[in-house]
Amino acid sequence: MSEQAVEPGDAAAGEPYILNIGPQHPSTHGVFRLRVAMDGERIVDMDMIVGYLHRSMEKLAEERTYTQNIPFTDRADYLAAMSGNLGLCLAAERLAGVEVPERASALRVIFAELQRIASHAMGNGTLVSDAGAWQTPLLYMFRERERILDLFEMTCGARLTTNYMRIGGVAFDPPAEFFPKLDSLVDDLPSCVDEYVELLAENEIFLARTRGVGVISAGDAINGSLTGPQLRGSGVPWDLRKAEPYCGYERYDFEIPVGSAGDVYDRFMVRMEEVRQSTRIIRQALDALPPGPHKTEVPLALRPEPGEAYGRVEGPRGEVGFYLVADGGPAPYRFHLRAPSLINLSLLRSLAIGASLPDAVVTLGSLDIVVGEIDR
Amino acid sequence: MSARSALGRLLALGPLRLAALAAALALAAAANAVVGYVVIDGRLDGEWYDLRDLGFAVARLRAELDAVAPPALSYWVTALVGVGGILGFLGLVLLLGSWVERRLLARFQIRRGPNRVGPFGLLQPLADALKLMQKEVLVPRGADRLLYAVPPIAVFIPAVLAWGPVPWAPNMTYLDINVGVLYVIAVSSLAVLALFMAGWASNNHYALLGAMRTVAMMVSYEIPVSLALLSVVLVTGTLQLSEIVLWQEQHRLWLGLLLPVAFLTFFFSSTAEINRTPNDIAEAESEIVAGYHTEYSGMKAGLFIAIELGNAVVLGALVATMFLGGWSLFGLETWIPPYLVLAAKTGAVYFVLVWLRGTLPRFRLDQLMGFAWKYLIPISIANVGVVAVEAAILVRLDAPGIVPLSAFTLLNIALAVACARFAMPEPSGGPSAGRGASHAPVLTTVLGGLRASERLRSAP
Amino acid sequence: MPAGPRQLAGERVAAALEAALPGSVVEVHPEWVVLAPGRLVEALRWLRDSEEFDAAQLSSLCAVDYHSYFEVVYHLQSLDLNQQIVVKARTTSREDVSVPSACEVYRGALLQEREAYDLMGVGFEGHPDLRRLFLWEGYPGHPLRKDFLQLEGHHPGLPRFPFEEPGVQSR
Amino acid sequence: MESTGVAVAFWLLSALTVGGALLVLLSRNLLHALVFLVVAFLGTAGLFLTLSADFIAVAQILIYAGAIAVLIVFAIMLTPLASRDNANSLYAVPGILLGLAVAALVAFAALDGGWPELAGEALAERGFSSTVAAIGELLLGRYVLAFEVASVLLLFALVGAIVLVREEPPAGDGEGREP
Repeated sequence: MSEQAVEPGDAAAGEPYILNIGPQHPSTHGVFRLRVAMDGERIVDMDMIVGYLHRSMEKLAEERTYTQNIPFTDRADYLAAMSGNLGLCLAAERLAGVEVPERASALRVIFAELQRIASHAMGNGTLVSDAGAWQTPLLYMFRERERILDLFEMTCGARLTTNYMRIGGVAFDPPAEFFPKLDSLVDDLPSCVDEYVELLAENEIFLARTRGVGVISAGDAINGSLTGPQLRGSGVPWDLRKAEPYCGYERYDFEIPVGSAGDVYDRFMVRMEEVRQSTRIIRQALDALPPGPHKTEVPLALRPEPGEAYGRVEGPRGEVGFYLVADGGPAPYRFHLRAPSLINLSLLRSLAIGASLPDAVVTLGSLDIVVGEIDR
Repeated sequence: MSARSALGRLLALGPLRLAALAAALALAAAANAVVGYVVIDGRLDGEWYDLRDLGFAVARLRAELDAVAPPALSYWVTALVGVGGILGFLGLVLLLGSWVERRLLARFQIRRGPNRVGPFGLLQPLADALKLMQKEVLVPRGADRLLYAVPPIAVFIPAVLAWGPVPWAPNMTYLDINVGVLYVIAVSSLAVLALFMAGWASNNHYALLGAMRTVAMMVSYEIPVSLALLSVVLVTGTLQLSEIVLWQEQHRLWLGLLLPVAFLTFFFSSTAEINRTPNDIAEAESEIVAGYHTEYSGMKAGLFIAIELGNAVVLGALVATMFLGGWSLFGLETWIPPYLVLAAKTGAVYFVLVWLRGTLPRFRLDQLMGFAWKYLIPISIANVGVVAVEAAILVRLDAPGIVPLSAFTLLNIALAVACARFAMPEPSGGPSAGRGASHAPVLTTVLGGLRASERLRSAP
Repeated sequence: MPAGPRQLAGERVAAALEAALPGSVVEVHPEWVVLAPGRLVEALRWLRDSEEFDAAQLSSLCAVDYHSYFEVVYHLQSLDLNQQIVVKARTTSREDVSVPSACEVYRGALLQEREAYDLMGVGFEGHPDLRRLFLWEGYPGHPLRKDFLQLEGHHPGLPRFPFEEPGVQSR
Repeated sequence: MESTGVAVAFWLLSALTVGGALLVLLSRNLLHALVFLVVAFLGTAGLFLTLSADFIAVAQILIYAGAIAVLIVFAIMLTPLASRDNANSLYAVPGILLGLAVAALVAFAALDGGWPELAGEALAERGFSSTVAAIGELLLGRYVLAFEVASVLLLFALVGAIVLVREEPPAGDGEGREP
């Protein structure tokens, strides 16, 4: 895939015209704008315009302590707040050398995986909506997401912006009624996934709309810095939970789902399968949940030694990385969030050029962006 | 789950209301039985108070008027009665239909649907209409004002006119013209222009894309629609809708069974003609926002939304009339008023449309056009040939009995199954898109990059 | 301790790079290697293509303001060998902010370099489409720089946590 | 004229048809002209209806208002470089002459032909209740050769159109272009 220049439309079909998709559009999933030059239904060039939601999080973070920065990570990828929390905590712990109790690690795994399921439900649901199914799959997937958000609310009082992880552990131990509910959810989830796969994976129209659409080859996906299901959909078996196990992921038995063609359908199916694998992980973590404290005490104003650390977790959208530079003060000298939503869009232009408008919409949906994270 | 509670959940009603509903249904059935007894007795047949066929009352009215007034008056009065009946029914359908559709969709989507305004939320459509009427109607800068103003009204004309030749009962057809089938096709072809004008006049790229899609789609799908209706005409030997229903009633056979290819072609193509899922490409909200009516606001947008519903119900009535026996119900129509039979069949088709909307994703335009030109039209032409032969045989038999009819029915169903199973084209999705070949992701514990991916790919 | 668990030692990377491309390494640290801007693209391409390092993916690209110069940090990832390499490039001063673009080696740098250009004002030479990403063209300044809109007497960062009692543990 | 109703309908429809046709000529916007053309077509169809020629009326709507108008839409949309106004052209004078010639022809036919007025029982005796059946019998009976020639002509036109617009698919582009 090379850089393609704008090809002027051939004379018979007329000149390209400009279509503004967004910032308010049903399929941009937030205030995200695509400026598309089109020739009939075919896209000849595309420009991505972001920044409508830019809050300069990285600048703000330089004047707040490490702990005070955790709420910002909620608001970056607001569909996967737990993963953002965890990434920052890991980076800060690596920087300051904080040990995390066993129970906290297991709880982190449970919540991160629940968050992954909730996020994949949203991502796949909106993808099917983009393909034209009038919200029905989305609402079915919301059913499970609601139960997960209820569990979050029960534990930390918030459903979306959880602010749950702390440097050195997690904020609260889940209440007693949490565990039976989680138990029944984990029991139900595999059959729910089966239901969706049955409903969609062999639906002729869905296949026609997603197979062979938005194909990313394995080499392009790696070179384009894609991570997460977007990379695995292209057939690259890469998962940070296996590659660089954190929070004791090496103890859990799970597999990496990998697509074959690298099209929209594979990315969809990889997410579906990841929900199954996450359920497995949660079940194992729940069964072997160690007793003990849920966090280690760290000073309120953590002052790590000068140095730098790059902490990363496998979020639902890929590698959520935090690059922290410490100068000995209580606030990070530099705080950089490697936002998978933004970086997964590196290939969007080359994918869109030559595609038709419906295909581009579905491709964008399969890249599963969260605009809060793109803009930060 | 017991059947009763399942029904209750389906209707989203409490047990008390469910009981009330059941009681009302039972009462209606009892009243019907009494009427049926009188009918058997024969004292009701053809009298003006025979409520099974409102045509008798109108005929009596005409006769009375003719006795006292010039003939033109009775003509005008009956015309107005018919128009009033159709418009009243359409208005009721538009108000109730949007409630039904939203409520049904909500059930498909494990939600409750509108339930706040009025009993069961029944007044929600009224509230929506009032809200829309109060909204400001914006005309975009650069819009073609004349062409922008006409379409919301113009799209209604075909949907109202198409009701004309639909027979509600043996004597209850408003416009019983002998070119009914052609009339329906002609009238439905008028909507294209209105929708195109809406998209063109809005001066908006989304609207223009929607308009282009509409024109391409509707023009393409008129051909299979016409070919499907041609086979109906061949078998029944008439273009008159009331005669088509009579044919089905006399032979005790629904044309949908005798002509399954035509039936399915007509149904699928009509969803493209009226922009319903899975062919709602012209107003695909995830791609082009609302297609040709993106720029319309207020009640003008409301009219576009309402007409989608009106079209769906007209389609239901036409499918019921042409393929599902119309007002006839295997003799039961002497017991149940025929117009209720037709309404029930219309509702059933409408239900299927809502069901599809709640279930299916959307085709892409090029896939849909390819499907029409490369599959539906050849199949339809072949089907017309087969049906022509069958019709010729049927005509030569004086009274086609159960044997030839059932033989043809079975043959045609077998052909339809063969068409659907073996002749269906591969969906055009690119090199790897194959039908039914859903590839579950490979599960692996091996970690790696490009090399690992190549190893995985080369493994079986 | 701060180094990632699978991060390669800077010395090893530097030695291999010096052997292959003499003069490409400016500074060696146990965790990272600072590359000469003039040979950055070459070095990145060599790291990407070499059997030993196989840095196939640019994980993250980020610019840091060190008052007297800017530093661009590249986190490179080998997926097949599961190892991480951190390399850096520095601008010569605050005024001369140009660093070669990594886009021709890593397409994943396209948006990340635009982001660094927008917020930190690092000019990536050779980027095919270097425009602001989040802010609009004509926005004054680059917000992530330490001297961006600083008030008189205020220093960037948080030197002291407002309610901090030295030596007292919280809670 | 049978009744005042038919007379009123005739004059209204005539006004609609002639008015629509005049507006086609006078409106400066090509798409407005198209709309008025459709109005004129519908008026003509109405006139056919008042003559009890229901088949012709429906065919008029189907072919002219439905198909021909859409064809014109396509023609307008697919010529993006043409200006979309209904401008004066060099063809105005020949057009007027041609129009006058056609008008003269129609007028001659209308005045020259004997128009038997049949009503009531006389009509019923002719057994002319359904124009469809009569037209069908004529088409497949007396005029079958003309009918078949017309269909062959249309087939040639169809194939010719496809051949004319056919473009070689670019290599590797499996999806083809939008129609």
